[in-house]
Amino acid sequence: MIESSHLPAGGEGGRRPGGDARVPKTAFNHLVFWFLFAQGGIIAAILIPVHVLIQGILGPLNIVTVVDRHYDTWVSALGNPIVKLYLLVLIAAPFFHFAHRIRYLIVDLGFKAGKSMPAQVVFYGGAVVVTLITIWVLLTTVPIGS
Amino acid sequence: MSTSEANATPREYPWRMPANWWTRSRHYFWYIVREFTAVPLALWLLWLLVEIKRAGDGPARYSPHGSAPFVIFSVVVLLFSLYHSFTFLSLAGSILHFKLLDRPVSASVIVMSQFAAWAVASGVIGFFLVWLGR
Amino acid sequence: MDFESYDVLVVGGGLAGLRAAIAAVEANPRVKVGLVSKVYPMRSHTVSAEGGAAAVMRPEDSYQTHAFDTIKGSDYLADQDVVEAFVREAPLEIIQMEHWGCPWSRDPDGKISVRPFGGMTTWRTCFAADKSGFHMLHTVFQTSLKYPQITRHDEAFVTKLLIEDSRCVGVVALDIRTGRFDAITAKTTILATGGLGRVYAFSTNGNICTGDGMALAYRAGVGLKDMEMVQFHPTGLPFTGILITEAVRGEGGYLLNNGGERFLKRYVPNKMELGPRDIISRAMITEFEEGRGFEGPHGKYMHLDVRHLGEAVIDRKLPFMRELGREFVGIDIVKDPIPVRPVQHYMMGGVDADISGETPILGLYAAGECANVGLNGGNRLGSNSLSECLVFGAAAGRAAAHYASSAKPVTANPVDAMLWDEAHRVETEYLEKKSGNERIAVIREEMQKEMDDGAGVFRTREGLSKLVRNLGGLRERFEKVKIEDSSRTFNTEILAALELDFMLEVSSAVAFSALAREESRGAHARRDFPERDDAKFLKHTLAFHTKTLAPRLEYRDVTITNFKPQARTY
Amino acid sequence: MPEKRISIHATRYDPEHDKEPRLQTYDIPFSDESMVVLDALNYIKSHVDGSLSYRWSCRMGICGSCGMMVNGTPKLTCSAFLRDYWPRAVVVQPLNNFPLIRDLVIDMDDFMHKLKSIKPWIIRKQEIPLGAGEHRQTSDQIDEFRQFSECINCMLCYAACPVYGLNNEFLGPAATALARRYNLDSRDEGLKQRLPVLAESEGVWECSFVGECSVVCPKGVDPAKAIQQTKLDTTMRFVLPYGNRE
Ligand SMILES: Cc1cc2nc3c(=O)[nH]c(=O)nc-3n(C[C@H](O)[C@H](O)[C@H](O)COP(=O)(O)OP(=O)(O)OC[C@H]3O[C@@H](n4cnc5c(N)ncnc54)[C@H](O)[C@@H]3O)c2cc1C
Ligand code: SF4
Ligand code: F3S
Ligand code: FES
Repeated sequence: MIESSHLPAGGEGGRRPGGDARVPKTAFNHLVFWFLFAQGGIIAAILIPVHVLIQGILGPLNIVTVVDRHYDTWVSALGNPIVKLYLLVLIAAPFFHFAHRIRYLIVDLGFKAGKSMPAQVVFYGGAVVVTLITIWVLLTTVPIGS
Repeated sequence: MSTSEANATPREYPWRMPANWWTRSRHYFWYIVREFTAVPLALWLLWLLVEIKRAGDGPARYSPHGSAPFVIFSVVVLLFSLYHSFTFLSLAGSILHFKLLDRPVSASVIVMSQFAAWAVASGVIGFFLVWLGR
Repeated sequence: MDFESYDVLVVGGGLAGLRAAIAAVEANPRVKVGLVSKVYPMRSHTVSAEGGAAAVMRPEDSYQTHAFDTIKGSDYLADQDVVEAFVREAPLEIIQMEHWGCPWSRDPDGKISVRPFGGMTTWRTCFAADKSGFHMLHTVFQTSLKYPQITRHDEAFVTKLLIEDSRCVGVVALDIRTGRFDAITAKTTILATGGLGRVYAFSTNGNICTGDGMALAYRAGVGLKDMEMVQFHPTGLPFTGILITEAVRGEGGYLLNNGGERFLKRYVPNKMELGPRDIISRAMITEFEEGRGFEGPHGKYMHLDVRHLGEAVIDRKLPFMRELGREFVGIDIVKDPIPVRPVQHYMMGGVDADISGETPILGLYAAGECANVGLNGGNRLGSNSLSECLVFGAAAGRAAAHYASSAKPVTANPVDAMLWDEAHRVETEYLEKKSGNERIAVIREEMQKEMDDGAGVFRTREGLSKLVRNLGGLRERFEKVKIEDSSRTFNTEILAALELDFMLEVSSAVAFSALAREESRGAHARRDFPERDDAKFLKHTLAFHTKTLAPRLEYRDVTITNFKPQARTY
Repeated sequence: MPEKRISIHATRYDPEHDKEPRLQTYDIPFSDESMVVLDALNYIKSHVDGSLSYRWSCRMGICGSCGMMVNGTPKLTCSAFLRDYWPRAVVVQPLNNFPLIRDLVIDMDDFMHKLKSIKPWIIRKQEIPLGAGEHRQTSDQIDEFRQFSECINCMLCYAACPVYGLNNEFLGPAATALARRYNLDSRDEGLKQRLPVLAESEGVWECSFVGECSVVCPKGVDPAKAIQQTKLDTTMRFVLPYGNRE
């Protein structure tokens, strides 16, 4: 059997829907997510290990005295607005990093749903919720100056 | 004689990503571990939030968390957080690009300075955590 | 269904073909251009060119000297009007490449750098480190994507030219992926299919350099010009034949024999390592024969030594050479000399075409290595070829676009019949024939060995006569070739068979042309006729296809304008 | 001494006869220390089984056509030495993450379209005429983009990138590296036209910095760096105050 033809179409398109004809648009949501991810990542990288080491291990083992081991010191530290601000950054910023990573991890493990709009709302919305909770906790637990 | 329909590539064997792809190479495995660090780190920060909340319990009922399981958990988190710091700082360092006096700053210098910043920050924070706890 | 056809169809996605396609569109934005290539364009063998492209770029330099160097290099077989036009166009093409983004290496003042090259009296080879061909090819290819008028047919193998009333109206191509035959019709067709290095066993050329375009034109009745002129490059890596660029010598590398001696002082005392390729290759073979070569597992070799240049120069100007040394020989050229030996490299001969690429067949053009426009004569100077692809690729593109705008359209009727015939021929000769017992590779390897032996650096009547006899035998055996692969999808075995068919065709053109030229000129060195014979052979050989293996040979005078033939010494 | 031999397991798939790809084993002489995997395939095709299909041309690591999975890693088979595997067997498979056409031949049309989509040519507001000569460019300016111009389109990076494997709409490493090559070229003014392609949702944001693309790249292109830098630059354009916008 001989199949033959004139002028085969130079197959246009590729695997992206719409092929060569579609008009690309900057995805600002992803741009913002990535920016927050990067900020959170660097903050997590620089700040978290020392907290874990001191507050999670050395303090509980009584190797050193640590601010949160005693009610007095902990409360007086928490009353300081600079400390509050610091803790807000320490806790809130990394959550945008975590949200991003976990969402991508889900996609990597084969769950396409991780890409969907609901997933974006859940994950980054989750980070916003953690931020709000942190603010609330910081403002209500030990009011400034007490 | 037809043109485009005949050109539709038939019978290609499609690529399917196996679900366990990340177990097939060391690099992929460590990449997944890197992404996974987010989970323990997030848990630990949530604990810290709880620790802050506890300050509202009043002097009598205040009891900071210090159980053995918690310490073990922290040790594990520390390993993950160190892995996160090492990978993030070296990767972030290698992509930053600055110019100083019109010469591009080499990636290794940037990475070094990132690690230096980490060391300094850890020192300062560590100092305050301990000093404020006197 | 409308009968669609291109205005200009380019066969070949190398530097010449892509340049032609762009030139056609720029000459007339309304032309529709098709580009057929048996590999994705960026895989074309231009990609491996290393050294650079020659053009007069400096005030100290002149068109006159570039022309003279080229003509002297050609051993006076170049057509001087063509050379003179070429040297004027080349600088513009280099600048055009620059405007398209080619990352040429630069001087401190930001201008395009030049380096010395063999046979050139002054520095005029523009380069992009030592990946010039790679950068140039990717630059034109990527630039070609800008033009919606150009439609590509990647991985389509042209098996035949469609000739109707002695006019070329397109090609028949085998779509490699589907195995379907297509008639791709056009008012004009430009052949830019590159060289034929694969007819030799030891060659710098890639697997795709099988002389297809030459064979296609030859079968369609166009003469093949000066096919005896095959260039051997002095410095190939033994075993693989990977090229070590002439730029290594341009930058100051030494060629040393087994006594550590710069033996070229006995052959080209004034030029030493920067002598022309034909003479240096012969010098090396002579040294080998007189026992002054190194012995290795893959035959005799010489040392090419760049250690004295120092690591900084090597890394800035020859980084790819260091990479090749490390990857393919396991040496660091900063610390070790490079083993090299002469290797088939380039085909001066090719499809007979004039200064604008026109062949004697109406509507058929040729450019690049597959064409012979009369630029290279008996020996091409290194770095003239990339410039040639640009200058004559562009010329052919413009000429074709111009002709296409007035040519009458192609009609469906005879084309359908021709397409059917050709598809049927390939089907019955290869796919459906189950009786054969000859392996393609065996015939190919024998042909390559015969060509190495008979039509190598030095030739003799005995050797060439034996070669033509044996090629005849191989042709007969080829009739009984066996194809194991019965699939239509990406059947590379059929391609190998079609290519071997083409290679046998062009090999015999080489062999017969060489046998008939009873003199030594340029790359054609006859031991039995060691002198140049201007009285009898200051002429182009033209080989025409016949029913038998032996072509009909004709001769045509060389065009001489300002440069009278002199003795060629360096 | 008996002749040294090596086993090659190569993927076979003929869509006209096979439902799915399978491995076929060939036992061939390993006659020369400098043999590469491609030589082994050529030996098989020439002397054992003429129907084995694969792409190759230059045999010098520059045309980019001979990329395959060699023992699970994407490699240029013309520069993968058998001596590095022997006496183990060598498993040669088509590049991961692409549809398979035949045996070891993958369909890379997708990349050809992505390449075109990033407009890989010099874009200028005002072309300068040829007669005006070349644009001046210093070596430092070339060094800005040189690395990204070395891409041979071999597709090893795409084969190594799991993100592309999961979602082939992702623009991917080499195409981004080439976009960056032009964006960083002092002669080019097309950044604004390329940005939307790079920064759309299937553009650079898809990349989660696995980094394997740069590990396997045979030409030191570092596409991972190109992608992350593109993310950073794009973000900075919008995040920083107006002064930084063009
Ligand atoms: C290792 C090496 C180094 C070199 N270095 C230099 C140098 O430094 N300076 C210099 O000036 N020159 C150099 N040359 C020579 C120069 O590179 C070549 O002459 C030139 O690149 C040829 O270009 P081309 O466009 O004619 O052909 P190619 O680049 O070979 O392209 C041929 C095209 O034709 C297509 N084709 C062939 N047959 C068919 C068919 N049947 N159907 C469809 N398509 C077909 C192929 O797919 C390909 O796209 C070098 C050559 C080699 C081998
Ligand atoms: S970036 Fe590297 S691996 Fe990817 S296609 Fe280009 S050369 Fe190949
Ligand atoms: S491997 Fe893929 S995820 Fe990014 S860094 Fe490279 S493109
Ligand atoms: S054959 Fe060209 S890159 Fe391997």
